Amino acid sequence: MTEKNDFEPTIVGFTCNWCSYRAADLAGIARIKYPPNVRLVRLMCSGRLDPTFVMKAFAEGADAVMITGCHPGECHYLEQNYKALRRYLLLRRTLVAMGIEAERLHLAWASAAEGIQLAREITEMVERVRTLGPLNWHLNGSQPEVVSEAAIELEEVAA
Amino acid sequence: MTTKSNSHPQERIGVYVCHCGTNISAMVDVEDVAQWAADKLEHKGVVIARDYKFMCSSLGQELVEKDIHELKLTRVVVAACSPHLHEKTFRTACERAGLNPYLCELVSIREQVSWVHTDKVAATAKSKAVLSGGIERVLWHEPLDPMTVPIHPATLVVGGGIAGIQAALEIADAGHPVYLVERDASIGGHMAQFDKTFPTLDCAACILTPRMVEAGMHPNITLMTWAEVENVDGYVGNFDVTVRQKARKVITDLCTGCGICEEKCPKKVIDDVYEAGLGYRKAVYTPFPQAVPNFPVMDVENCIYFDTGKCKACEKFCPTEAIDFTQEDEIVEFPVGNIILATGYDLFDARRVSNYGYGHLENVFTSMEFERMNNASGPTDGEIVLRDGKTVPDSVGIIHCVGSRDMNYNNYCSTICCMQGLKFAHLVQERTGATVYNFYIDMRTAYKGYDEFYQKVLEEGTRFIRGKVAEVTDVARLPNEEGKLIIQAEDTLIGKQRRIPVDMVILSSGLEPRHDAKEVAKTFGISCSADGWYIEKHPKLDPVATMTEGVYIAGCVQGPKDIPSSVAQGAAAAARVIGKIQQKEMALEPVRASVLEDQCSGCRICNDLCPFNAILFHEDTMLSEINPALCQGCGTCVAACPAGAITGTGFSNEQVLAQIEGLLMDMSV
Amino acid sequence: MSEYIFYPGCSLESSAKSYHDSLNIVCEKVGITLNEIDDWNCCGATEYFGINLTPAYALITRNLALAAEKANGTNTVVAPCSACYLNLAKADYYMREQPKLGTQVNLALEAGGLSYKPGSLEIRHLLDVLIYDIGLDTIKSNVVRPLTGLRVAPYLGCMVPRPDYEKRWSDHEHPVELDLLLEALGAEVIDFPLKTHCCGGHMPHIGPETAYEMLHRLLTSADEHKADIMATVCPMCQMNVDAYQGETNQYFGTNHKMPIVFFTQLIGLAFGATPKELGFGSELVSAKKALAKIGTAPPKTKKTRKSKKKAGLPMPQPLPTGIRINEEEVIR
Amino acid sequence: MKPKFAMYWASSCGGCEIAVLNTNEKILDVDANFDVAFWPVAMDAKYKDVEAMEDGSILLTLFNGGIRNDENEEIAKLLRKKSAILVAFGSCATEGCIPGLANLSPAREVVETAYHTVSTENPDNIYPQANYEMPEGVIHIPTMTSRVKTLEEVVDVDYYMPGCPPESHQIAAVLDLVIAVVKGEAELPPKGAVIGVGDSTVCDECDRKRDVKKVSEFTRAHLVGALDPELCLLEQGIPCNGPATRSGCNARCPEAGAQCIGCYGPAPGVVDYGARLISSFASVIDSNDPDEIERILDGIPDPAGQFYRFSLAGSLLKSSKSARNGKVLA
Amino acid sequence: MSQLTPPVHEIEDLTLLEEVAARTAGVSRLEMCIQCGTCGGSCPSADDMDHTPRQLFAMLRAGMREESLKSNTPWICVSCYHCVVRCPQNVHITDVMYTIKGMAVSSSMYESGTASEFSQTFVDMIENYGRSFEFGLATRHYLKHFPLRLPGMASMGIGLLTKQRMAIKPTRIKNMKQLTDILDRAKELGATHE
Repeated sequence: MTEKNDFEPTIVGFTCNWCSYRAADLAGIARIKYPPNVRLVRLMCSGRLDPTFVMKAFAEGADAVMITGCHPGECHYLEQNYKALRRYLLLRRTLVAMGIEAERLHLAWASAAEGIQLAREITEMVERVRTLGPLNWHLNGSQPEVVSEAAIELEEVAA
Repeated sequence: MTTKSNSHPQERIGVYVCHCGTNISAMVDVEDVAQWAADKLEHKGVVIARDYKFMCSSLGQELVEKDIHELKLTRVVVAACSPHLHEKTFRTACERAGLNPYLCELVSIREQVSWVHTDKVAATAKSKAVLSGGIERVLWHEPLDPMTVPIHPATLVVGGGIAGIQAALEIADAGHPVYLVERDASIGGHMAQFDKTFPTLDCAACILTPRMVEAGMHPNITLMTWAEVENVDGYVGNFDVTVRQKARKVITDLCTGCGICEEKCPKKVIDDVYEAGLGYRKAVYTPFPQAVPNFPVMDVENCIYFDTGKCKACEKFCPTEAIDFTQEDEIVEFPVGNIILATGYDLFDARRVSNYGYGHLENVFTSMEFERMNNASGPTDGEIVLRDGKTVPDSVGIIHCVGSRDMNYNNYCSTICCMQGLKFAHLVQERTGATVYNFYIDMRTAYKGYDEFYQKVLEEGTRFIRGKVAEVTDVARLPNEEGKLIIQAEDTLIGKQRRIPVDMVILSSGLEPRHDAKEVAKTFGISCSADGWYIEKHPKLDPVATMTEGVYIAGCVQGPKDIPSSVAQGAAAAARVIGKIQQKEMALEPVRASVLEDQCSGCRICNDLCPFNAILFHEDTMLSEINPALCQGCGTCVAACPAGAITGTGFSNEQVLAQIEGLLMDMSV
Repeated sequence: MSEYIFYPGCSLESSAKSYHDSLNIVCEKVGITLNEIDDWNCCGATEYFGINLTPAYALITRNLALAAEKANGTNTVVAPCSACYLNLAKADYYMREQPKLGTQVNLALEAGGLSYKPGSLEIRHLLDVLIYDIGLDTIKSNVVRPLTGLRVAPYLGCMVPRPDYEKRWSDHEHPVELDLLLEALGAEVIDFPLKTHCCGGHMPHIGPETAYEMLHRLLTSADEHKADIMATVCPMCQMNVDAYQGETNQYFGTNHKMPIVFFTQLIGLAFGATPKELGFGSELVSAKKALAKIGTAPPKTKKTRKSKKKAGLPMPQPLPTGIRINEEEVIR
Repeated sequence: MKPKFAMYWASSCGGCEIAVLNTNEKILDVDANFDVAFWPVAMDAKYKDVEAMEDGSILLTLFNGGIRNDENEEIAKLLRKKSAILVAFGSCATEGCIPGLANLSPAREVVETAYHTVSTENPDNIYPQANYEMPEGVIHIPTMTSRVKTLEEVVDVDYYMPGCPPESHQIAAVLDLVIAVVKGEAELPPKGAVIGVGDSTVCDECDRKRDVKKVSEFTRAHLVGALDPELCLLEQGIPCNGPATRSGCNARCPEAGAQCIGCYGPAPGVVDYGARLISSFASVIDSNDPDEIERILDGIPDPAGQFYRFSLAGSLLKSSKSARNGKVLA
Repeated sequence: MSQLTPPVHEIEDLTLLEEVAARTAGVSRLEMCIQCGTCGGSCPSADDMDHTPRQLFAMLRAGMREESLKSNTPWICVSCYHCVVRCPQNVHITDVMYTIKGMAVSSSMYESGTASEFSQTFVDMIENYGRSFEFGLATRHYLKHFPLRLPGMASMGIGLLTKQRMAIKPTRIKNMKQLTDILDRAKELGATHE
């Protein structure tokens, strides 16, 4: 537990060039503070969000991924954020099926004016992930590790 | 499997970390970041990494240009403020030094790092991460050339209210052709229905009519009333507009506007549009005397001939044989370079507030009904009377904020209702001497001359009760309430419930987006807010442009506003358009999607995803193709293509995947 | 044959017995089967909330839990008493709106080996079911004794049309459902402006004067509109208007003699049941005189201020009621 | 002297071997042009014989099967050393295939399932022992790796040939090519190429009619009364993986009225096969309402299986979280 | 940045306004009140209240604990929900009234006992029988508070009795124990939550 709480998660955030990225800028201009755990990638639209990006982020060691876009009905490209929504819902189901906690993938709407809201979303996200603990996909399973009965017993002890 | 091969030739990257005075350096160890990039990312191709006080200064820019020349840089990464501020600056710098501007990448370590974090170590680490992301990304950048498109000199103005008229006149006076399309039979819009305008109380018709006539006669303005825009294709500079010219059943070339048809027409109909339901018109009619153009239109639903096959009175009496019962709608098509939407607002339907009794209690009127009643050319010739058409009221209650500032109806403040309510108070006083009560939540009289008007109305002895009216009822409790309308509200300044008996109630109703605002927005490819008001490009700095290049908005379509602001916006939109026209051509960001032909299997998954209809499918070759001019570069199809057959310049898979790798680079190494 | 879970509520066992008897007759006629929740308890009326929040909601939700258990086929709970209807609906709604409350209530229910998942039941009032499930046509087709000549004031009181969490009613202030129903019976329905105003609620027991004032308003308006009788959907309204009319008269020196009965009693009457089996006679202000008027006058088309068209300026068309019965808009 | 040919069967079902035999008389060309050095299924051979060979002395090795135990890995490395051309042959070797789905559960669970479930007759709870004392000496049996890996994860691969199994006509074509190369009549494709495939996706070879796609329900073929024999399956709500699956199979399944399940892997340049399907299927869902969308998605009860049936081991994530236990092992 | 610090949930740390919000079923939205007076204007019993609902909310905001808990306003509220459906800010007014009653009772601030004791008597009935018991309620309540009204009401009472509209014996639900257990647990939980 304690070991979990001083853990600093790394989160990749995908932002829309027209709303959430500007919201992030606005948060900066207003000097609103939030934890430094989120690293933002700018896309033209949340509709550009390719699930591959999310998989990639997890595979490369992100503890969580945040997708942000314009509010429904306010997409700069009219309705593409709905496509993002659809993909997010299916992607989340798939990740859950692969044992990744649903909370590690989060969709948040933030208009260009909502710097405070975005900052709050980020802060809350970081806290949620902190309690979930690290994912460390990039470390595990990459190097061959032998599972012998010994290992099995070890795991049983651990479990 | 076939994976991304790191096959780009060894690039030569220049990295520049900005102090931004102390804006960045106070929270980020910029020297360390630059040093780290030079040491740790050399293998990526970083040949020089500098930190500098003000990268955006001319000296900073020269630094970049010098390095491009001397160190033969092929890529540039600047870690500074948000790309929305200085991306252009550094792209131009690269261009000056002969490097394709799109080979430069900006990473934000100010808005998204130094200004929002409090721990210098963490902030520095994050700066390194985003920088490494930028470096990985820039390796995959490609030289791009912005595409330029010609701008057609003609402009489409939709909506003939005061905002639209203003915009049309400004552009026409500048010598450019304008198509002014109006859905109703005449231009003039809501302003034409008013009698007096606040705060100066000058007569609406007197100031509006000349502008209407001017617009009607202007050589550069093609006026299309009784017409609706059906479809818009194309893109900024080159829109193709399809307009439906509804059948007037009147041949305008022959019609002299003498009005005999209207006079002779036996069918009387309640006029819900111009007279706000308070007056009547004929089945063939010109909406109002000063209508522009002055040709009547025929209301087929109510025409006796179309109903029974008999009558034709209008035709019989028309001296110029201008009546044509066989006339059909016409489809008109023309190209324009820019579009201004000034489609205005709908009045809030006060019947929805059932506790105010409109539509149920006779002597409750809406603001528009009162405007008409008060108008000399209106149904009562300007007499302020009760529904019975004769009794002059002794006491009148005016209710503010009807349908506005109310989660049950509309959340927003309609901005004009307070002044409207005050105007009504003044007019009632002036014309009837009746006792007037104004019920308000907050008195909002900002802008020039408005609060002075409030003072004036206070002086005149109008009774102001601060409280949102709870209900209007005719159920009397006390003798003095018998036969009256009772307005029940809390007088919040004394904290007691009061019941005020009056003869007449006027509801100062708010404004709503047009009922079809959302569909219209779709036709023109722009976005509306959740309420349905159209969204401007920037709420402060770009209030009349929209996110869609070449489409502008003016007047109430952008949000409730009064006449002065509508006119101002009309003129502002016109100025923007004139500017565009004079550029003759404009450059478009080369952020575009394209289909790799041999990889496209014609599955058609992408076909329906583009709101700009940029994706077309060739049945013959079974391939999908993207029209680069229509493509706005959102990248949705790129992400959707199951075969990975669509690529997006500027935001390619390789660029983003590489950036992610960079962002998550293991710093300990 | 449509089945519903039934929550009668305390008053239908005693003070509003006539409501219970008459609704049984009506439901049978129109093919409604009511499965009473067994061992249901009081909903707490308007009193328990003011004493202790969590128990108040636990009290209500026990009924929902029991109902959910026995729900086979249907998940609709019908409550004829408006206070019960509101409380059940409110508990279900707030447990959704405020999950914290939901967990607390379920923790409490645990102690009794029960649990309830908010939103799993649909809570509706009898009038709602009669109008929107059974429909006016079925009602009309069962009428054997049209109530022609009887001027009825439709009176809903507060808690059916408000706060209306699930937006089931045509309007919060002037809903038309009851009017339409009574018209279908051939009665002459007055456009009763106070149809959703308060009967005084618990005030007779707390501040009688306040209650008398409200009753006075109702009675005066009903008299002004020449109503023969008031028809209500709420036991408390019936009790207050009926039982405290005397005191109100005393207090204001008036002489109202306005009988008030349950809408189901009038339906039953139109359906041909005898006044006795419908529980007529149990009201304190006798409905005899009113009932005597049935059949006396030919059916009149209802006069409302809306249709009152004098010379002068045209009146705006009233909004469509917005109520849809088997897919078509019913305008009134 | 004829060039040497080898084929090896690691963690897979053997279908690939059958597919090679299915090339019918073409198999004679193999014999005619090659000297079969090592092909356990076809002829007896010992690892030590291979070890004895000169490095790179085998011209062509078709390696089928994924890497599930240390033996698979050892032989993969051995054959890499001895072969000039190493082909990851079939879905297992290229992306893990069905055995790769074991990566959804921890290795331990896999063992448990095999040795300790109702379907297993194992009264004395006997589990495989890595080393076992026998009078003749200690017996070693291969030990499982933590998860299934693709061939390219353990050795450098020259060419990839997907398919479960690869279509025989494609195998024939590849054999012809190699023979032609041997005869000096043709050039080898660039290293890393995917061979025996088309360069687009299954839809390219599918004759079904197609229109713009709007899916308001995902269902299963056997739940639909009668499928339109002409119309695109996806448009009929059948989650057909064709749009994302590499062409080369002549769209056998969709043509026969069964949805493509993706055995030919992703199209060229695609990083993650499943991600492409997730993105494209979700994109054409005909609703903007979260609840409605969720309802529609219920039509895909097993997303991991739907999108990664063949490619899990080769995907970006490679396995489920539990299969890597979230633990960092030194 | 205050707006970034997550709201605290321990009741004792909260101001009066927040306490009311926390004790109200559903979301009170009290903080959203714009003091427009729709509630006071709609209230059928406003004349008998010593503060209009609007004023009461202002007092809660001002943290005037004693004054607001002593106010008779919530006790005069007849739960007609007119204010609730008309409130432009969708404040859950009626439920806030219940909350204030509850707080007044638990802090025994509200003096004039009639209303609170009526509720209490009613609740006692329920806690004994699981059903309300009008006869017992009426007799007990009226004997205590309106003895003088009784003669006047006799005829009505007798009427109700003779017309069998009032049972002299209470009905008790079968599984009274279950209900009691539930209510007791609820009270414990309630206590922690207050």
